[in-house]
Amino acid sequence: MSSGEASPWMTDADTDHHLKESFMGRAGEIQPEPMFDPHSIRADFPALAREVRPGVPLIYLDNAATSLKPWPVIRAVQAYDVDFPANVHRGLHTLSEEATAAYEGARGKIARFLNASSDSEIIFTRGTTDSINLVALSWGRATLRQGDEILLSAMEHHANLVPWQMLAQEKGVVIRYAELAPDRTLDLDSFDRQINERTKLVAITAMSNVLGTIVPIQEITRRARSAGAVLLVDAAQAVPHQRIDVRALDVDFLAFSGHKMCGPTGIGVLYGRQALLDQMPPVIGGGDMVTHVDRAGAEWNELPWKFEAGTPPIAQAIGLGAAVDYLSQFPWDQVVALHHSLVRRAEALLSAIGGIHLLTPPNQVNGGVISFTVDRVHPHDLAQILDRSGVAIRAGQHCAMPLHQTLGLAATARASFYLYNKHEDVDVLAEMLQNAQKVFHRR
Amino acid sequence: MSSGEASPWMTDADTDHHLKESFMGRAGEIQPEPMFDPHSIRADFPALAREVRPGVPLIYLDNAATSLKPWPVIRAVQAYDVDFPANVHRGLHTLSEEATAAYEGARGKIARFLNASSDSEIIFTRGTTDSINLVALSWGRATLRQGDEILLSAMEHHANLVPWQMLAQEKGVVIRYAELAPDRTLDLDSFDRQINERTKLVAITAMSNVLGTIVPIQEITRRARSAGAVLLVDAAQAVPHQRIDVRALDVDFLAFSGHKMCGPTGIGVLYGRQALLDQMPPVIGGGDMVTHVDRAGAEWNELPWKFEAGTPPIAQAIGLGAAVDYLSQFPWDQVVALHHSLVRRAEALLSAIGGIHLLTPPNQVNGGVISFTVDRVHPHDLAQILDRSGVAIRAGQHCAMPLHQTLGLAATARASFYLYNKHEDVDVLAEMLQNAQKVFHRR
Amino acid sequence: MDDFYREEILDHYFGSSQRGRLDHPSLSADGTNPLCGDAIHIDLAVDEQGTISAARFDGAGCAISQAAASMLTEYLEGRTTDEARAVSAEEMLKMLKIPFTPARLKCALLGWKTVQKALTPKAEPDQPAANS
Amino acid sequence: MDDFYREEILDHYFGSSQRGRLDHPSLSADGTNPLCGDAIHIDLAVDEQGTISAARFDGAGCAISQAAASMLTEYLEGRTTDEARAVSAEEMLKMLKIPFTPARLKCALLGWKTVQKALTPKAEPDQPAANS
Ligand SMILES: Cc1ncc(COP(=O)(O)O)c(C=O)c1O
Ligand SMILES: Cc1ncc(COP(=O)(O)O)c(C=O)c1O
Ligand code: FES
Ligand code: FES
Repeated sequence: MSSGEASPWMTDADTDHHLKESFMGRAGEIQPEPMFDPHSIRADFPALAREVRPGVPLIYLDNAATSLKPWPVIRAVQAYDVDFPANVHRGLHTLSEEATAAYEGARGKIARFLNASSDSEIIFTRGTTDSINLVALSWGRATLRQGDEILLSAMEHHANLVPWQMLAQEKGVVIRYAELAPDRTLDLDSFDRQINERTKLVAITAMSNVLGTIVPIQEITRRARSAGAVLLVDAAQAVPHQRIDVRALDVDFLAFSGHKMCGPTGIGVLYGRQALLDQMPPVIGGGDMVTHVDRAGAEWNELPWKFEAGTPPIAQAIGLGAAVDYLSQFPWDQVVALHHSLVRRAEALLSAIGGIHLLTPPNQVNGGVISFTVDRVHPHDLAQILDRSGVAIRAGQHCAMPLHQTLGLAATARASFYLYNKHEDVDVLAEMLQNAQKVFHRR
Repeated sequence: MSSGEASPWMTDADTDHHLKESFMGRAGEIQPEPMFDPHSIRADFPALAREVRPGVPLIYLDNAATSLKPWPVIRAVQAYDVDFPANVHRGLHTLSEEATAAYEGARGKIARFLNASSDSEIIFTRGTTDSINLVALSWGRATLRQGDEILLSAMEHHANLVPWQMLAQEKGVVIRYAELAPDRTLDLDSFDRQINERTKLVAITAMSNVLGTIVPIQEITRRARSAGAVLLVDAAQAVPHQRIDVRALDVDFLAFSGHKMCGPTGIGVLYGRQALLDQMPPVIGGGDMVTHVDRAGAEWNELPWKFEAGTPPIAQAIGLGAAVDYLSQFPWDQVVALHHSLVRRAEALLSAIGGIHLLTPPNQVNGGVISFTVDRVHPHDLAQILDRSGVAIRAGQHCAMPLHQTLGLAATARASFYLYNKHEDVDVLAEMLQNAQKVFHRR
Repeated sequence: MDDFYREEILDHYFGSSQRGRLDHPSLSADGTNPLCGDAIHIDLAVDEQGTISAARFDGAGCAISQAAASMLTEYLEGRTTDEARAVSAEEMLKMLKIPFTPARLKCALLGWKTVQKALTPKAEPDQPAANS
Repeated sequence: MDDFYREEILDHYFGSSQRGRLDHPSLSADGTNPLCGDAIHIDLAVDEQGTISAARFDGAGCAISQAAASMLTEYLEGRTTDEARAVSAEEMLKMLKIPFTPARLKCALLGWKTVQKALTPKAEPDQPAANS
């Protein structure tokens, strides 16, 4: 991200600075190293070596759906299965102790990655969806009353929408939506009009999985704080693409998935502020989340285990820890710059083609997602045609139907980048889009 | 399981026969093959090759906590991560289609393994605990009213106890417990006294994780049916150790975990009768469990996806499918007989030692678990001493505190077997227990 | 060139004479593909002998779904409702002559399912498609 | 022979003169190890100068937890409450001279934690241990 390219709402130099700090980690200490080169790490990702069909190499541009997995993560998962496939916490034998140390060690890695105050603030879940639902079913059901309000944005993923709608239905809570500005970034004025003293929760994405734009969370935090609302951030896209510092951002809850950040499927994280988590009732009951059970009832375990009933996703948590290690080795400001430059290049090439309409707001800070429509070609047909050339993109509504309704679009196509994507991938995308146009335009 | 060894409540020859059929699958067609030999498959489990510390091989007797993983399962998980690490359902590109086919293919394998009526009855969850909580939070919250009753047994795992206590607390539902007979098997007379027309749910384990005894589910089904109660079976221990046919057993819900049956952590199954699942509201909201979302609300997807919000544990479901394939290749009646004979041998050797008290009811059908206490030696000290000889057992209350209260025991030690355990493992266990006694008896 | 998007499919997609609505349809139905939200509307005019005199489709969707609906409605004109009901999913796929992946199967059969729905005697009153 | 279960530990486990309750303790507390449910009860008699004249432990648990409680209560007798409060977790572990795995750490420190609880001025009224 070159310093000239700040989003329009980042007018305040201070905010800008904070944003960069919290999103980009050690951005202050600009690294003298050579520019991060995606070519150098492609060998880490075995899927990149595969051919989609004989002679057709994979060009994977569906990273917002899930990322590819590098060898260190694959090996970490396998190490559990091969070397110490034991249950955690309750065993005194060596394998169980090794498994417990690895599982809790992964929690520690994630706590440090997010700069959480303590490991107790890191709850392992199945993924972002699970994390958000945990907040809805625990904090939400215990706290919200009829007439309370939840403020979302117009660009939320179903994962940060449906749980609140279900809760609203149960509790008589009102859901409000902050609208998009004409350039399809979040309209902070609309946000200001929707937030009020009845707003008990602001739940918002830090990066849109459709538009790719980054929401200025510190702007949101400030507003949530002055309204006295709790702030939940859907960081499913943000954590893989930015450096997140939960204390600098001052958020209450942050949810993300392992599988979008080089980790395994089946694992995710809910970061929660300890003071809130302490008060919250558990949702799922069972082993490990109790200190005492008798026929009459149970006493809850301390954090984080109060929210981790039963055998947890052990191998997957360990894999996520390995993913955090893997990602942490790179100069992250340069990775951010890479994603940004891939989107810029795609913007430039796709706009030049004609008949292609970009949804992604132009010239915004972007975490590596570009969405578009092509005249006369349905996005699903487009995805299928591209697939025959090995180019994997996604088509549809990307689990963001209300956003598509707002934009008046039935479906869109989306290319999304990650740290192993090269500029040539964008060039092939552009070429294959023209090819698809030819198929459909030939009459 | 030799045919002479039936549990005392299996007096009715017919029940006995049905039980065997449903638990043991093709038990009728007695196989002419040579007796199943655990030695022949030990090479499949890489953890068995490890040394706990230099020169000390692993003797893994903590299978009721989690089983070791065989190469075919490890490789199936890795194949996803290496070859087609894509998200499911929503993609049109090749990797996504391969992932979807593998994920839904695993569901099909499990449906056939359980003899379910349709794949729609197989919900992927994170594990047994998650599965049972899903029923409590969906069916339970929607159906149960103040004064309704839930019937459990005295030997339930916390996973089949705490969710109902939480529900009871919320709804004013009454929980009753069927007691143990003096020989520590389930007392069916007590069960009959506790069940009545207010009983809306019977939730019971099919095999105790502490006692190892197998509960005659068809006896329970018959009683639940005549009381008009729904029947949930906690099959966390039973599915790994027996062949379960959900239609022959005629259960409504059945919950189990992948990690106890050679599968990965992070995956489990809820089998549910379609007619019940159809009526049940979803618990977790998000992507994939909806067909339509707008700002006002959402419409639920069909089964099984209504209950699978967000990116599912894809690699783990595929791994569980591989585990089902792996287990299905063996003559299962012989595996059952192996587990049973390991317990018999342990019973014989441990009783001969003196100062050891067996909890496991003697001479019962047993799925491969033996629990005991040793005079003067606390179970945790015992586990630690055995660990130094590479013998992994578990000590404590095994997530069954109420059972331990009923038995008047603060903690117990447990050895649990699986299909790679050999008679020699039992011999080493007995020897090392004597060694532990020596350490503690020397004064 | 492209066995999926060959001439015939694209002709049906772009220039179908079957596209549109009937003023007074005897039967009609709406169908949605839950995977993508695409929707199809089907109108059928049936004469007293039970022959389908006109069949039209309307909606927005991928080339496969639209071409399939076009081919099917064309095929149905002049046939009886009994014959229409007897058209199997396999026959529908044969008309399209496309190698189907599971995801595209739903596209291919959207129009066919909607026709079947229109032909079902006790069809509920039509509801607007959820996401059109 | 066994560096974990050496003579000294087992002496404290089996034959501790510190085991028991005081009739009129000045301070007492209960502690539980949530991992296993084992519980320890601590009684302290403190004289007017703030010196611990007697310290006793009671409870059921593993050799490590019981030996640790025995060693600690023995050590505390004759020391002031301030000195008792100043005993660190590290010092407790040093008394035991055992290489600790994470799981056994809770065993080793159960008695120590319970003593610290007893010594905490604003200790809540004692509750019966959950699972003793
Ligand atoms: C009988 C029984 N039920 C439930 C469970 C819980 O299974 P999980 O921890 O995989 O959710 C277990 C295993 O711990 C068990 O043995
Ligand atoms: C912004 C956003 N939120 C939530 C999710 C849901 O994540 P998961 O499916 O891993 O639960 C996604 C990804 O699909 C996403 O992009
Ligand atoms: S993509 Fe919607 S019907 Fe084909
Ligand atoms: S095992 Fe309970 S305190 Fe040591």
